[in-house]
Amino acid sequence: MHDERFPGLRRRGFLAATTGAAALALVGCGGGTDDKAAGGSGTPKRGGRLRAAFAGGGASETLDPHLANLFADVARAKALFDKLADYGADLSAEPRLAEKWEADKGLDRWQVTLRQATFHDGKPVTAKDVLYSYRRIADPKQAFRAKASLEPIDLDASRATGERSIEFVLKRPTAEFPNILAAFGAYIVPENATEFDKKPIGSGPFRFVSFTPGRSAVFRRYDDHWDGAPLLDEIEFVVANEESARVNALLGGQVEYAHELNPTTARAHEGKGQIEIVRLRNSAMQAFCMKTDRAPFDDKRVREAFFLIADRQELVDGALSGAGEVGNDLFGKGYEYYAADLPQREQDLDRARALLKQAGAEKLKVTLDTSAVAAGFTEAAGIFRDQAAKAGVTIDVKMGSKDSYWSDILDGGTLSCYRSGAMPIEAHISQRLLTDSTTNATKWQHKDFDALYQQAQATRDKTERAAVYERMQRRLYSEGGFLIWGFADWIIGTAKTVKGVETKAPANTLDWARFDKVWLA
Amino acid sequence: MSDVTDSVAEIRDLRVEIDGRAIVDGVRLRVLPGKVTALVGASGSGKTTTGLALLGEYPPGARVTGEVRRTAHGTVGSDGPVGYVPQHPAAVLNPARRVSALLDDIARPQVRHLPRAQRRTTARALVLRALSDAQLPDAEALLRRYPHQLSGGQQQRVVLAQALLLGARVIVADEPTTGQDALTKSRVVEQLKAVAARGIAIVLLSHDLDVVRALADEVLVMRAGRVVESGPVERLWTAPRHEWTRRLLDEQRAVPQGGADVGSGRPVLEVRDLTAVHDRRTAVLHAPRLALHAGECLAVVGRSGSGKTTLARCLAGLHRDHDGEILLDGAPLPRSLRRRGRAQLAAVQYVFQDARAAFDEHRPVLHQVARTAVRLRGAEERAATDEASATLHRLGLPEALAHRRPGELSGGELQRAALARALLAHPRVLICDEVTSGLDTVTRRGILDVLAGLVGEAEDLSLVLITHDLDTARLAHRIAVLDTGELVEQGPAQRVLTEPRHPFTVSLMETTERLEAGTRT
Amino acid sequence: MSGLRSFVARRLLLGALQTVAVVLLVFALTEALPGDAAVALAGDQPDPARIAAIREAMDLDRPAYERLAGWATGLLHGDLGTSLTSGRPVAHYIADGFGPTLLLATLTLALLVPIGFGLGVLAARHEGRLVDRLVSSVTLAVYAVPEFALGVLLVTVLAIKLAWLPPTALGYGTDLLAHPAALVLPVLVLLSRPVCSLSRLVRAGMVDALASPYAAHARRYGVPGARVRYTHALPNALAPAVQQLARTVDWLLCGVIVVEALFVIPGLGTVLLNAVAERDVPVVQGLAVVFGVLTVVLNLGADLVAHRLTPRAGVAA
Amino acid sequence: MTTRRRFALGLGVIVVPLVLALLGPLLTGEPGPRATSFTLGGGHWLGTDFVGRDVWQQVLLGGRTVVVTALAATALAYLVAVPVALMSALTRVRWLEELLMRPLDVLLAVPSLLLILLVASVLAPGAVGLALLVALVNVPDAARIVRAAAGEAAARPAVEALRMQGESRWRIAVGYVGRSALRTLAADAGIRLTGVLYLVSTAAFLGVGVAPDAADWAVMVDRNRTGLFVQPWAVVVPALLIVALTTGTNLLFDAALEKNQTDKRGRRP
Repeated sequence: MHDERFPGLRRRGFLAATTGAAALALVGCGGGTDDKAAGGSGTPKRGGRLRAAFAGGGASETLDPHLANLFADVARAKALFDKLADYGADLSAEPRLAEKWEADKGLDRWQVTLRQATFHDGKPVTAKDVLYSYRRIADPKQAFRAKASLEPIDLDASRATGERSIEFVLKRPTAEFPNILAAFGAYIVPENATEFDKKPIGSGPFRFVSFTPGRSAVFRRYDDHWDGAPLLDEIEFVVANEESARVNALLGGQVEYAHELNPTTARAHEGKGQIEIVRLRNSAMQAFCMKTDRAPFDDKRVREAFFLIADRQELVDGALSGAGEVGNDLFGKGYEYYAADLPQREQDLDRARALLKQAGAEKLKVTLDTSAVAAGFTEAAGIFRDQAAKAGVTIDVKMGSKDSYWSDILDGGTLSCYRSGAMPIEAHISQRLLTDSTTNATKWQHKDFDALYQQAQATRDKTERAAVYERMQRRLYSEGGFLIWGFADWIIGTAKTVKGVETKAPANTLDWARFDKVWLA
Repeated sequence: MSDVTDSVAEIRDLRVEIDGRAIVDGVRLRVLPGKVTALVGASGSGKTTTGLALLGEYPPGARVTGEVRRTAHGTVGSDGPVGYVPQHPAAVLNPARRVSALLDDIARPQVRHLPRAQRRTTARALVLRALSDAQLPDAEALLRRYPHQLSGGQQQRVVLAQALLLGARVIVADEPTTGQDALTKSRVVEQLKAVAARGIAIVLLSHDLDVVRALADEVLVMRAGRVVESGPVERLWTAPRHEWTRRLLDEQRAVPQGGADVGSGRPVLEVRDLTAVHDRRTAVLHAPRLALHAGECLAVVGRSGSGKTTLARCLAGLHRDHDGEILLDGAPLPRSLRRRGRAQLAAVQYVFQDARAAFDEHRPVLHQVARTAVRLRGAEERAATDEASATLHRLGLPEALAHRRPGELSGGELQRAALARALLAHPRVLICDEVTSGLDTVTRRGILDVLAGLVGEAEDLSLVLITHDLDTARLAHRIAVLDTGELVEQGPAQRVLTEPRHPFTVSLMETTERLEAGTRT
Repeated sequence: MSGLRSFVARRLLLGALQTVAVVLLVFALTEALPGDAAVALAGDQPDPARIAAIREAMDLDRPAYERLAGWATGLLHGDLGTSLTSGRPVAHYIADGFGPTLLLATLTLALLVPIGFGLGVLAARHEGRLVDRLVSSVTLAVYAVPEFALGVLLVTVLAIKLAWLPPTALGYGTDLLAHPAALVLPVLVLLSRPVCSLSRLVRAGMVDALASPYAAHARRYGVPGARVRYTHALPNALAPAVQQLARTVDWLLCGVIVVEALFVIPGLGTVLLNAVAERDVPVVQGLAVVFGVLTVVLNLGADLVAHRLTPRAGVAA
Repeated sequence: MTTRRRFALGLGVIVVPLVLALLGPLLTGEPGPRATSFTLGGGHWLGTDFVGRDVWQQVLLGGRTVVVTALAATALAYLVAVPVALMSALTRVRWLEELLMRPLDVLLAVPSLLLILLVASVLAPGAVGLALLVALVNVPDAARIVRAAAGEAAARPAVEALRMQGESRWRIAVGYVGRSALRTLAADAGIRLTGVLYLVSTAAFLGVGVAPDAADWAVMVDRNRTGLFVQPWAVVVPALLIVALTTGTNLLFDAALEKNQTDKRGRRP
């Protein structure tokens, strides 16, 4: 019998981030090893064609930037289109097509001025294009990913106040409004554009040449880009879902850039001189998600016991193959507003046992949902099972379907593996930790916590706002539902000739998968 | 002409040993052009080994001493081709190739000297001539057929044509008439005679003494690998010197005659308006009325394909597709074996032509024979085994052999066991389908004796003998003659044998007599 | 011949029924899968409102039988439907994936037949001797090696270490023929197991055929050895090999996903894999139809060839 | 002589994986602390695997599931295929035969890729699910082969003779036809077991099968292959064991069949 098997389906890189998607690599964090891949050596040179391999979405792929769902989609969208803002190196929103923004007193009306930029067909980018793009995303009949992010904007009330100026009217005060402009998928397309696969027109650094879904996309330098023309003549995105295929293609000189490599691959080739390995630190938060609204995790002593069961270093070494840092049960290590002075939590099995005893949950049995949906999930589940056994907790690891995993664990189960890409801490809270959050996987629903969030959004002063965020994080640290045990590196491989690859930008930020500043030596 | 140049092949002091046991020992043989040399003997007497030695072929692992010389067209030294017509011509015809395939290959070397353009047509002409020499009409169409589309006679003639095409000066014919009816036999005899008339030497290996008498010039009688007597056929027949030769000839001549006509009273088995079909369409047999009385022996005679086996299988319940009625003691028998009760099964028993195929090769014969008593008469395992043992002994099968598996018994021994198996049912009617065809004279004699004994000793046992062989039919009280599915004649054996009425019976009788008389034209 | 024709007609009818059964089975199974296209598309952002909106946009809120009926009606008009995820016609998906698949299958087959038969005949000819033992052991060992392991090994040695061949076909997606070097490794991996099973089958058949009376008869009458082997014995060893070959072709056309993934060849297997992951039911269904028809046709072809080779065996539907 | 040597060779090849598989779990103690994944040394003489466990210990633990699952799947496939094949070979009722064999034809026409993909997603992963799935894929083919062998035996006069003797269908089917098909079955079983082992060992790709971090040779090969360049032993050792197991099985079956055949040939006069 002939056999037809396939390499697991762990091939598609869903953007691990939910909406927002960019994260700031903490400046100064991360070892010096990163620097050598950076654009330091030599003077930038123009010309050449760079081939970049990504995991992709097969024949269903599209160039519609608002439908961007996978890393490959975003990388392509980023080359063809621009957003008003994007996440910079410090994870605050950085102006892109927007030249500046300014809020009124109440933080619910924002004036945005566009810079002078043109689409690939030579037409200028105008306020009308921006409003068209946002309205398209928010279309109630459609289900674009960025719709939820744009929810605070009252698009009917917002209007163009000039050729290049817009007034956004918000439904409530939003101090972090620029984050919305940088939202994942909030790309600006020309007014009335609906068809993107034939000959898409954007304002990005590259212009369209050809596109075969699931295979390749070729773009050429756009000389009139507002941020300066790219150094490369051409960029080709090719799709290879198997990690080994991307590595092999890179080693064999068939591509110059391979996105999303395994830690072991990185270890095998780091410093061997054949290829360069770029580690983007703090790119993916790794966690176990406890449902705080049901037994046994409705008892905060049980949650704390679980915090204490985890040997985080063992999880990082085992599940991430050492490519990452330990977490402290808080999202966004190194990002703006991160509560860095809370003490690092260590494994304490005695205390964990005592807490469980107090809670009357001594011979506790829990089912841990996992799936091959993301790298390290099944490994982490196995390791945590063994760790919990030492504290007298029996964990039954249950493998779920990877295609429906996220939907399955949103409301079902009690304990599950979880991960998230980089996004501002504010976005993490608003999407996952408020009573009306759409993806509240820990079922963290507390009116007082919601109120703190509203307070932060209404606080104009940054320091004061930071203090509110810290209060919220302290609460989560002591009794939250996310057991955040680590932050994984995002690993990219490049040929030795590739220069100018940013090494400090976590996945999903502006400088990640950005090719207009890259050049070939 | 001296003797030496005259012979086309010669064997001197041939000894063939396998595992130290001589299967042919000290055989001398001279084959003269245009003459028929017959090797006669029971199975295992070494005829075939000797015959194949002329072809230069020996059984695997054999040690051969002595000399085999073949002469090509009178020149001493170089080996001339020898043709071979095996007992089952179908076995040497390639089932996956058309008839023409091997013939063309044989002709090819003979046209090699010709210019390329002429080769094909010349070769084809040679092939056609060989076929017509072998008395095969419509050769062109025949060449396009597959072996299984030919009749047995055609297959034999095709094999003969191959030998003729080869230019064989000697043809070894191995049991060419075994299992054939009288008409076919006489045709084969004519054919071989015609071949001999062309100056080709024929080595006939046969246990059919009628055919030997009709064909042979010289006869060698073999027993246990040695030639016990040889000489011209007439001398051998009239004045056999060796005791074994006499015994062979006696077995042939002495035909036990059935008892007086017992057919009276109510028939045991009665057939009314029987029409049997094959494949639900083709009618192959029509028997308006046929009756079998208690203690009577009925022979059903016909050529192969006349429908006699179908008749027997209808009676036994092995051929379901028929109309009309079969009555046992006036009560209709179900058509299918499955529907017949134990008593009905036991009442009508059937003995197969191919005894080897009718036994389970994995279990000892005794055990299989005993099962009949266990299943059909509810006998105890123990008693059944004893009875089986006794019956086998009575039929001439020693105890020691009975404990062996079928693979270790000879065809004749197995046929005795098959009879015993059927008899253990204590049947009212025993149907014997060609039970002696394919057996050598001595063995056949033994089986016929057993049958004759059965008719005599058991009052209520009726016998149906299906046969193409009038010799066997002589055992019977009554004879029914079948031709192409029609019951053409039936009556007391004496009357049918002496004054046949139907023309077909007449011709059948005549050929048989002609063969027996050994008339030579 | 009319018997043969009615046999073919019956088999085709049966094949149509088989295909229908396959499609129904596949539909039932896809319905039984956890999650649907909407959930799959939502990915790690399973906002219930968004899933509901996607579901409505994809018409997934209609009952299953209505969707099946709609799709089947389209099929009767030769329309395989449109993809849920991209809205592009399913026929395009299949046409795009079929090219590389067909190319790989053709190349593999073109090499498989001579190598498989050659090795089989060679081993049979030297039955029991060193050559036979060597061929048999090597084919046995290779047969036991999983494809991905072999693929990884070949890539590591031939492409990465020795740099003789390109490690993948990445970026050649649309035009594989222009880069023949990229096809060497995939074809090698595809060949490995079929060659083993085929040559073992051929060997077994040839051993029997060479020992048969008709082969002896041909030799007896002076037909040269090679001719006996190839024109007289081989046709008899062919029937089981042809059946095996049909199954191999079926496999080559319907799912060589390991090789496709390993070497980045965007064939039908990849299309299927993605469609199942995305719960893109029309695409899965369309592929099921194509695969079902291919299987039926190939089996029918194999049976006809086998019938031609073993004319004794009656035609059995 | 050569047959005996081949037998010995097969035995020699198979004995290492078999002993490891069956006795391995008894030879190993409690799992030690985890180290960093894919490292060599530090008391791990075959290094560590993808989650930092000792590879040697995993090898000792990991054979049983592979062997048991493969054997169970093969047995299960025949458990379904043989009765169906025997019934359809012996029945004279045309529609019953069709009823028995046609559904298998349908199964045969479902591309196994599709079947595995879908069933793998529907079934809860686990050793039982894997055995079931692998058995399901194997049933139609096994049934066809057994059917062909049994059909040949069922057409022999011996079956009619047994019927004439009033033997029960059961005894005819099992005692004779089944017995006659045994040789074909044995030959097929050798090949099928290789195929099943191969399937089981590659099913790890699908995420069917045993838990993704289970101690299981097959899973080890797949999951550790990312570390092939860093720590090859975690892949090479279990892979070699699997190859040895399948090759050994086949050598044994080949030798056994050959012996059987020569026995038979020798016995015939």
